Amino acid sequence: MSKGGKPDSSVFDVERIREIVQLMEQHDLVEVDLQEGDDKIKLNRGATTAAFAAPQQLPPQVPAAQSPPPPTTAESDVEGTVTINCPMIGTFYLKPNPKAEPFVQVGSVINPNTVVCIVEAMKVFNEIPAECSGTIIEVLVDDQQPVDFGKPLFRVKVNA
Amino acid sequence: MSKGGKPDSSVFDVERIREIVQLMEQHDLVEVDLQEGDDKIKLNRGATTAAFAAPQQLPPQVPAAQSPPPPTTAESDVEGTVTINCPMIGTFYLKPNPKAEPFVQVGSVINPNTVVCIVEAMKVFNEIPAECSGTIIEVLVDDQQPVDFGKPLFRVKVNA
Amino acid sequence: MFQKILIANRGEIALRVIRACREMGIQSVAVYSQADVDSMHVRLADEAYCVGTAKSIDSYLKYDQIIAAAEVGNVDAIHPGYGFLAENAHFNDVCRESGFEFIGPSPQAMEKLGDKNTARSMALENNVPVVPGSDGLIENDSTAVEIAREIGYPVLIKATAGGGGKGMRVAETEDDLIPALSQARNEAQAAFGNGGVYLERYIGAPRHVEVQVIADSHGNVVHLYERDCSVQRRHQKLIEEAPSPSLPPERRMEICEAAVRMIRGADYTNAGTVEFIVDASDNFYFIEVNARIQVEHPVTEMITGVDLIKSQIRVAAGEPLPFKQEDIKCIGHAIECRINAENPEKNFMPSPGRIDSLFVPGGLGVRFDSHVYGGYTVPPYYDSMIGKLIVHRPTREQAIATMRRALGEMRVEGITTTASFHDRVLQHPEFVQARHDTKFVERAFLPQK
Amino acid sequence: MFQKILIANRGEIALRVIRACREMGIQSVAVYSQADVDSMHVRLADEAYCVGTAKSIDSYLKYDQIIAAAEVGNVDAIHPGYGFLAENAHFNDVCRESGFEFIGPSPQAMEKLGDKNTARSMALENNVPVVPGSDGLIENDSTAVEIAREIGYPVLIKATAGGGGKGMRVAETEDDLIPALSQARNEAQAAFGNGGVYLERYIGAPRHVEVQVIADSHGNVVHLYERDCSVQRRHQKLIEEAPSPSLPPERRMEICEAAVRMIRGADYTNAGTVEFIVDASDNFYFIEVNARIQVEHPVTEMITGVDLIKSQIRVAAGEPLPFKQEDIKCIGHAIECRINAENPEKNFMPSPGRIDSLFVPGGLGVRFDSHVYGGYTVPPYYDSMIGKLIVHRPTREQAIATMRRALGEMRVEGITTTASFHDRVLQHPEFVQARHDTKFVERAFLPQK
Repeated sequence: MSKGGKPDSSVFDVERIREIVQLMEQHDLVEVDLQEGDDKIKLNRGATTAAFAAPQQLPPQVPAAQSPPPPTTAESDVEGTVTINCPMIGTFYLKPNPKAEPFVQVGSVINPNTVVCIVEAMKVFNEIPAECSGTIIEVLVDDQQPVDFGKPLFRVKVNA
Repeated sequence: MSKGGKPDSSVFDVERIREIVQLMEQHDLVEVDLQEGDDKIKLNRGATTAAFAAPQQLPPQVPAAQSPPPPTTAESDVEGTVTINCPMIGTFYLKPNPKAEPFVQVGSVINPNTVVCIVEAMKVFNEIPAECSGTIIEVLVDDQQPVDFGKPLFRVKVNA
Repeated sequence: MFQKILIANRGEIALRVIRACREMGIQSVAVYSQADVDSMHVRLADEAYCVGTAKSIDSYLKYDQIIAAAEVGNVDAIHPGYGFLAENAHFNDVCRESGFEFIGPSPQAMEKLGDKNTARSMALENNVPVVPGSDGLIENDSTAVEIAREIGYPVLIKATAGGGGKGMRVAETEDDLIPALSQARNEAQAAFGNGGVYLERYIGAPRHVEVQVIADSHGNVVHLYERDCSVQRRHQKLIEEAPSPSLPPERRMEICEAAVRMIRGADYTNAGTVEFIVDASDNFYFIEVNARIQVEHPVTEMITGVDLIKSQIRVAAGEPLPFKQEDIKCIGHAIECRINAENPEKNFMPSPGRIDSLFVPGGLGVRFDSHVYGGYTVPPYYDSMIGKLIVHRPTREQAIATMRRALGEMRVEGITTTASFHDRVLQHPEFVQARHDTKFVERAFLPQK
Repeated sequence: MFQKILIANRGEIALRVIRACREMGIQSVAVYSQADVDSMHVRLADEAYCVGTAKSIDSYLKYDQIIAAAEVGNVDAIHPGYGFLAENAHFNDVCRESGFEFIGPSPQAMEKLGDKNTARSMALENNVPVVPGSDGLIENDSTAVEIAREIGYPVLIKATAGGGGKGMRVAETEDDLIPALSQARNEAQAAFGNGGVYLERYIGAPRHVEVQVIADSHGNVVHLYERDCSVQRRHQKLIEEAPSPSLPPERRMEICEAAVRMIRGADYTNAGTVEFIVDASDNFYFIEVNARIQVEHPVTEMITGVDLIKSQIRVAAGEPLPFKQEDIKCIGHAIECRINAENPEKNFMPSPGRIDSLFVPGGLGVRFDSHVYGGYTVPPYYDSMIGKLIVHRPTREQAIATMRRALGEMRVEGITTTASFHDRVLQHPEFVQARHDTKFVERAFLPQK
């Protein structure tokens, strides 16, 4: 689509500038600064406003004002996968003890009763069951990190 | 459309600058800084503000940040019509005196010099000219009401 | 001093505590339910942990999750705010057992004062006037008749475990006594699992006056004058003010001193409120001690200049109070209106939802304690208070004028609030002339059944 | 008392006056430019009239339109706020000629004090210390050399018609004097059409201390203590506080009494500020009188409890001041930060635009005077101040802590503000220890050229 990339065209080529500007607008860029030897194209756009609305939003995997306790697993934004979410606040342990193997790792096949990790709270080591069947495709929290209620711990590709 | 891309044109080519400026305006660019060897075009748009002033505030018939006194008439939101807007704050009089006929009424044909009403302010009776040609189709303010700057007074079907 | 405090609460009081922490250089840890993820207390705290789903019972009332958050956050102390677990002696105890200071009185003091009969006995021991009544529970109907004669009719029958008007009956004459007694017992048994009732003289339309007290662990007990909270609807306070606009000066000193005796006698530390009712002849009677910070504490802060939350934190950390009784001056007059997301036109039906746009009142003498902002959604799960509008001016008359002005300029678009109702109350002659009592709102504003 | 007042201003000061009117039961009339149609002062006033297009010169500075609005609105008096027409003696006169009370001093007092030489002479007459300098304009170069020797170097050359640093030069030695003199003259001639200059001792890094005074038409003149406004950038005040954190008590009484003498000597009524510079040895020198209410008046309101705008209105209506000097107590410490829509990272470039979301700081000791709200667009046509954040606490240390907390919790999304810059200033040791002067901000924060 773009013809602006032609190395022989002038930096003053308005058509190319127009294309860059359209790109900036579509993708809400504030600044483009290109330099090649002595050639330079620098463009700044004023309103950065679109960027502000987004941050407050909820993590997509946790429904907003859910009042019944949510399932430990929840639908994920990645198709065909779910996340196993933390049912309590505490410290996340991937292994039953420091020298042991992790309960699960990427590629582990799990069923609802598979213990996937431990969450320690108030000196109690709570074994967390998967509550779903499938294959672990991502571990979302580092070992021994604090986790709180609803925190996604693992991403699971569910059995079809 | 663009002729500005010609690599041989001077950086002083006003036509190209105009095109870039139009781009800046359309896409709310604040800065364009182009350099090629010793050639340089750098354009800054004063305020990112032009974009801000316009949106919600102004009544649609009055152009945004016009600093010279605006025309008394302005385009209306009803197609083919304009409104005659009040150029000052004061009291609106439809008639030169209580027993006289109104200056104009619905159906009156007016030209730019036709006096359409009086606005009294600080004991001065200011005759307000139509500043447009056409036919009065609506009187928007009752006699002897207070009016302020920019207040639409009459709707006029303009001559085609 | 503490390095880090967890706030086991939400809404404006969570913000209030976070603000005090920030000003003291203490780190703050918020806990929140999933419904409160966009809440201001979550954003303003240094750390925040989700402790459960929306319903309080699954989050803000879950001891174990809150203690776990305190462990993960590695805090030194827990501030309970008001409501939720604030007056739960067991939670208080669990905090301390788990190694966290509880910012409030000891569980023992909390428990003793939480029982109405014990509290009443303690008041009597400390020469604090109580409403004339039975010393303890009514054993049987014939004792009831005897005691009621001594007290004088009308008499009030009250459940020992009660609250919110449940298990309460008025007997106007001796004929009413026995039936009312059995109704009250049955209701109390059903509501609280405890049918114990007692008798006291019924004071029909009292004023509600309470005294703010704070005590440290070094034996210092200081009162910060009284508040009048007589503007109530169904026992819910709507408007509070300090000082009382109707108490004569000598009574004022007496009631404040009685409150100090009560707190001292209970071996109570930290902030507490001693509640009294005051009859038409300005006699005052002890009702109960609120063993927590109260919603209406800001009016006291305004007239005394004392930051009550910081004082609570200092006292809990073992510091002595930084002021003596004689340092506490009462300057000007303060009023608080509780702004609730409720529709006063529809019997105060809750009106949760999104606040599309907000204009916060400002200017001289105006304080707004609130967790809401334009774009915030008031969740339906918790109490409906969205903010406390507080004014402080040299005189009550000026304070009323400033409050009416502030209420008028507040804009809360998207939901309905009680602001307009407050404005009606503030211009009512009974309120303006300070002739109102706790039945005033019902009498003057609520449709009679 | 007035029934209706027109406010010839916009922004927060328009709101401030509307608030005072509302609390006094006075109707308010707003005027606005087309750019301000969505402004809060338009919404909160009882009536509002559009007086022209966006640029001040076409609206807020248009006498005839403002007087016409006063006629249409049928008001009794006009409050000019600050800026715009506030210190325009001619407008003041036109208001009165048109039958409207001008809420401020007489045009005569305004005019006299507006001329620097006259003001200086009046100060000398009233035994108010001035910076040693030439008595009046410099006639020729040889007189200049003589006078400069008397005053002592370094000397400052100042345009009589000047302002904002234009027509101002410092001569460090006699060699610099003649060239500096001619530069200053040329600059003044070009900028103000008046090349008159005078000489005075140059005080390099003074503090800026000003005294709030109010006088009624019955001969009562009362000061409300002083403010320190030494935190300035390019002569623009950024942070103001009351009382001065560095003036010794005896000097404090002297400066306040000097201010009262000045105002009394000028036959001045209504609120006015007497500005002084204070050198490193705490000597103070009269600079000028600001014949209007000032941006920073709230810090004085906080420490004294006096509503200055209401006092202005009462005095303008011919009432005597409701307080005497001995009634004015200074309680606690107040600080104000001017929140500007400017980018401190980009040399304080204005940052007008839409405020997408706003969280207004609240809680104990915090006042926010502002006309903005979430969804409001800050127009580019006027000054960039979007609000004044004011705190009042028992001590300066606590006030600083509360201000830093409040700045931290303020959220103004969509535009850039100076809040973060204020926070840097507030934690700087020079400010914390109150060792700062009017060059402090340049020295400590601005890139040296």
